Amino acid sequence: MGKEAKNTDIDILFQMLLIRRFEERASQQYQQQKIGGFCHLYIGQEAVAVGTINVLRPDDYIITAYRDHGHALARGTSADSCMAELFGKASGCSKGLGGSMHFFDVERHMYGGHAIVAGHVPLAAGMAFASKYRDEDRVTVCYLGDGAINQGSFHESLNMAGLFELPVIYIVENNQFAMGTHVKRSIPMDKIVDRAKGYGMKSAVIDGMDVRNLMKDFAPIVEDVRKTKQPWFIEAETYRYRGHSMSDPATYRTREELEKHKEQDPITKLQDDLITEKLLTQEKFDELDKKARQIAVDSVRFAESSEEPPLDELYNYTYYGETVK
Amino acid sequence: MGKEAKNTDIDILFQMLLIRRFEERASQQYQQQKIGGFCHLYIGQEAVAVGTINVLRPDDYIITAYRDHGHALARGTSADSCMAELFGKASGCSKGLGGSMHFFDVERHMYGGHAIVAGHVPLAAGMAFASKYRDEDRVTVCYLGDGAINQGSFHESLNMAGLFELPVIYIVENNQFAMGTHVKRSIPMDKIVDRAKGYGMKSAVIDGMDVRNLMKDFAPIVEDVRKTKQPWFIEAETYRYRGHSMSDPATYRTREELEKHKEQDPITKLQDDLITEKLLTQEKFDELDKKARQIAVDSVRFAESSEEPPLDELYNYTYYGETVK
Amino acid sequence: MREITYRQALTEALTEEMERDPNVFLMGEEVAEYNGAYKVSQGLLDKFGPKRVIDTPISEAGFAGMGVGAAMVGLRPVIEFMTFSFSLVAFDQVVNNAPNMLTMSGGQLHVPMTFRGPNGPAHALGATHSHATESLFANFPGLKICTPATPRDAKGLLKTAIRDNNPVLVLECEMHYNLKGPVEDEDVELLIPLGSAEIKREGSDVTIICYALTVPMALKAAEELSAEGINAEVLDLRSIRPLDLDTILASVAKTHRVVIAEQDRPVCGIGSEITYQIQHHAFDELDSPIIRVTQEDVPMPYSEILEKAVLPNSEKIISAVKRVCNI
Amino acid sequence: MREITYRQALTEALTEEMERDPNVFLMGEEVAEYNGAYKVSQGLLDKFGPKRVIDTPISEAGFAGMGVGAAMVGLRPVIEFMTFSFSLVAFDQVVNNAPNMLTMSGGQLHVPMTFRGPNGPAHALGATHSHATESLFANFPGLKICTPATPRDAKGLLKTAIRDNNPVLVLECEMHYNLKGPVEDEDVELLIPLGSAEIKREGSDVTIICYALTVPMALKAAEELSAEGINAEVLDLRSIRPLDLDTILASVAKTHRVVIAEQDRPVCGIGSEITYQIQHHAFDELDSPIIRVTQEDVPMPYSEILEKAVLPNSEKIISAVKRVCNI
Ligand SMILES: Cc1ncc(C[n+]2csc(CCOP(=O)(O)OP(=O)(O)O)c2C)c(N)n1
Ligand SMILES: Cc1ncc(C[n+]2csc(CCOP(=O)(O)OP(=O)(O)O)c2C)c(N)n1
Ligand SMILES: [Mg+2]
Ligand SMILES: [Mg+2]
Repeated sequence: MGKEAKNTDIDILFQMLLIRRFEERASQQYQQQKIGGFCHLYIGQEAVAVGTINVLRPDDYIITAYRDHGHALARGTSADSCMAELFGKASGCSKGLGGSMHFFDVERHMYGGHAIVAGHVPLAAGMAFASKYRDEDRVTVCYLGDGAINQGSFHESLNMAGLFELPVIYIVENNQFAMGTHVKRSIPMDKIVDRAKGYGMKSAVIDGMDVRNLMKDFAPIVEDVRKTKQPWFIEAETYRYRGHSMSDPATYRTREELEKHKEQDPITKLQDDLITEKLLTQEKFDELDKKARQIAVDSVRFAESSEEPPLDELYNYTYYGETVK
Repeated sequence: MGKEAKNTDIDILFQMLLIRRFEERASQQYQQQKIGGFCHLYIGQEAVAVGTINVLRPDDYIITAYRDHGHALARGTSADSCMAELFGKASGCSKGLGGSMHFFDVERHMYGGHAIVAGHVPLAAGMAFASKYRDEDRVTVCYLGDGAINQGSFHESLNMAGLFELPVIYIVENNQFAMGTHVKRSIPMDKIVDRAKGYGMKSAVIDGMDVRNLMKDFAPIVEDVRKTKQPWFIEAETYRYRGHSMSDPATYRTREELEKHKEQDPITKLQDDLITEKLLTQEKFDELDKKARQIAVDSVRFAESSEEPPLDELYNYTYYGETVK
Repeated sequence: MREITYRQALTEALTEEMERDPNVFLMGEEVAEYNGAYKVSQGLLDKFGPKRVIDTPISEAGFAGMGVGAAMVGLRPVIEFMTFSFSLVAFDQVVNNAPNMLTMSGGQLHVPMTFRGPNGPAHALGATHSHATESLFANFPGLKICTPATPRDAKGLLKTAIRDNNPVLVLECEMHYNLKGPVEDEDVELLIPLGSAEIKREGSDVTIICYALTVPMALKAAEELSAEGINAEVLDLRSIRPLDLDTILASVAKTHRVVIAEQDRPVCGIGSEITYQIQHHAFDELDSPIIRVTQEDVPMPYSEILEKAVLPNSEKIISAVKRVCNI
Repeated sequence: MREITYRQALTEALTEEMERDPNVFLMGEEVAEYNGAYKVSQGLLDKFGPKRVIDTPISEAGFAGMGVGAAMVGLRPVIEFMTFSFSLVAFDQVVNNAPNMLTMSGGQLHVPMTFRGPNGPAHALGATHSHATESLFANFPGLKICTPATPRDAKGLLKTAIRDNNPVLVLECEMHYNLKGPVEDEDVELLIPLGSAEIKREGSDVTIICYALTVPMALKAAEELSAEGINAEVLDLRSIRPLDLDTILASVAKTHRVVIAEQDRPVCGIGSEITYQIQHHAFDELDSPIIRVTQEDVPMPYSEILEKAVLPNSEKIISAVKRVCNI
């Protein structure tokens, strides 16, 4: 396992809690119209980002789609700069120019936050190509949704990742829905993971709700990629609790279905396991949760009190190092 | 088997001969600069178009890429109108507006002739969708090259063909090269046919050089599609004798490799088989060949003596039933 | 006249044309069971069933091309792009297959289909989701393009588009879906021809040429300008291709001054084309240079205040008008 | 000065920049073992090996996007489109990812890369293979675009493009690959800045603005016109984005008459943008309306005589010049 794996289970638990509480706040702020545009919450899927990222080395590249809050927070981007980004403030992780769908933290090797479905899948192949080109032993992890596997750019990228033997791991976060479309209505096969067969690519299905299982299964895959430089295709089985975006009432599923999945909540699961294993007490958990909630509350205050991006900077981001007009 | 299958083996042999002789003439005329643009010869692959099309019903839809001379001729488009199209004459099958890469004969349900690699693959799905929409028992056959399976539009189309259960057959004419790129350098798997696994699609590999075997294997597939309305993915193993296009010296392969494949020439194969089976004599063959050569020669004369498209018609093909400016 | 929303107008147009012609079907992402990401197809699945209202995977190039193929054999597909920003992944199918088939087949095939969906900048969607695509598509002969601004135009133009025998792009104004306006009763067959602009406000001092998002801005500007004694004519293009040059030139001949208010980016945008046409056909009619009010020439930022600075608005139109009127 | 072909000039530019900077690599279809469909990468595989000269499958969106990704982490990819007609299947990667990354990341990421390949109509390739894509890409802020017409400009602009820290499109002129012209010796570092036009012929009566395919046509027209006593200035844009407005306006201030000869389609094309800029900045300098000479506004037909009728040529330029000079 990479360095980060030194993180204790408590750290893992806390990271998931932080994402959960951060997004609950974000959703509240969105309803109060402090946040604009599209906002896609990760609640329910926390184990995937936290588990995989804690297996990776801090210098491994990660890139994801627009449902990106969890990935940034798991990589260590501060809740303040994340909330400020949602508020469109200059102190945001993308200076307020990216918004919810475009979180970037290059210092932490988090390369976005991309809003065109599967549009980032070739980028990941290119990033992996670059580390191989430079003889680095870096791994690139690309997160995408179950709906993204039906885009042409996904296909072209996986074929080339296999052909060029690129050190990239494609993780499909199968939360079972693309907006209102259940995965059963988007592909003719039973299992997403079978798509890998069309590229002769190594593949695996991993549990996206039990973070410790996930890390156990994911670690050897990362090492395989680091060693062999061959790509993997992974289906992480998970579920999103909220609507597709803040504007989606999610009437395409029943309360029962939702509740059924909530019973496997990744946070509660780890909490219960750790308590049974006497690695955690309820008091300690409440303390962690309190801390997470506090950080989320503070991030709102930080975002509110931050400056808007200066108007005259508008012309500084079209061409690198140049100001237009 | 569909109606056309009543065609005797002699008809099949003659159709292949006609394509061969037609293209030999075309190549000669191209060298004499009577033909412009890109010109891709089908020589060596005749059994695929002739075999499959003779299994189909005349009202089944076919559509192919830019290497389309053989498909049009096999569908019954006259050599005259094909050669005239190459010459860019008004008497051409596309009125001289399409050229070598855009042969159309809608009366015979031949829907082109398409020059953007895999750009026609979604069109085929749409045509199959339409016949299903109208409750017709028509089958759509889409021919594409081995290089085309790496385009995004191919992927999106096959996924939907499977999902919507469209009566379409995708035939990859695996002539082993995409321009100078051997199929081994374009995909990470050993066999093209394995790509079907990524869509859970029915698939088969068929012999593209022995036309009678091909027809035997293809017939039940067509009937399955007609009955079940489920798509098939087929790899036809074949080889192109000439360069990718008239301008390609094909230095990426050895003389030996080429000669090796010529030993399985689809015309000689059928000729020999029929002679051994006493269904054909050498005299009869020579007669057929003479006739084919004559039709090819006549088509050149026809093309030469045909009119150029009238200049004032230039503005009649931008909007249907309207003349611009 | 009754008042309905732009969204309802589109839904009515789809409903009426699907009732009229069994060859018309609607295909796209979330159009059926979800009733449309923007609810334009509300109720259509219930009314017409899954055979004619079809949900697709996220495969724009694939289903756009399927529409072209279905049209080649005689159906009349209506292909919805959830937004036209996503048409960019299907660009080749829309610009290379749809408009070229008639020529390449020597007239044997035509492509009677409609591509529709919201187009243009919305609110805080950022650089990839705010594209105004009209000028990109306008470059391609064989395509027709309309950009309705009002509920009435939305209904009348979409119905005409579906009946046209060529590929037509109906670029709907995302920001106007909830906008209400007068529309003829449902028993009236409302067909507005492609290629006909409309004077939305008569005026004599200056012509403000606009379409889609900029029409309300131009009307607002005109109102405020009239208070200052400037009588602006507001010309809504409604169609980009074909372009209604006669109406444009007649207005220019009357006002001799032109401001073009457009929702797209400036370079090679709609305003540039109209400027060429006006100076070419009415050079001596112009008393001052044409000024276009466009997006700022930068990728769209997320920040609301920066986005506001990038977009055209009535203040920017007013100051442009004053400049062309040398005030 | 020595004379080399446009093709050789491009090969030299690639060779020199790959020798200079190990982060530069070339990727595309048939660029390596086949030495390029148009032989621009002739010898590069032998010289730099398969690590830096990479053949791809037919997956334009995929390898264009790979280029963007590699550039995001510091490499300097040169992505070849076999022709820019095929960039249409990669359109979203080129226009949505490459130019927007700087803005979306709040300045954390930039995309130092080059997209290059033949662009514009060639000979009898038909409707899908003859696209002049410059006006489509010009609409996108964040992209830079150059369109060299001569071997010297081809070398100098491609070298500059590769060194630029932004996504640059080098739209090569397919019809000029075999054209020979003077180029500085190889030991001279030839860098031509983006955004600088060049007066290819001095004149006083009329300015013919051109680029790429239309430059030789404009020069030929100018020669023939001089015989009739019309002294035409030939202005080669060389870059489309940024546009060298200063050089354009200086020439207009001298000649007061403008013909724009462009290889692309008319609607929202390059000429429309330049017309807007000229009338906006030099309204009173113009003695007569600007006339653009473009492709006819139809999909490209295969027939050679029809194709010839569609394309611009020196005769069409000459008659346009006479019209702007009221002769
Ligand atoms: C090319 C493209 N088409 C459509 C959309 C609109 N859209 C945004 S998210 C989404 C659903 C994606 O679902 P999935 O890939 O499963 O990811 P999830 O939202 O479940 O995380 C769609 C259709 C888009 N952003 N890009
Ligand atoms: C999208 C696109 N990219 C590139 C090309 C250029 N091109 C034309 S044919 C060809 C090779 C195709 O090979 P294959 O699919 O195997 O068909 P074959 O020529 O062998 O019949 C290429 C790269 C094109 N026409 N379209
Ligand atoms: Mg999903
Ligand atoms: Mg091939």
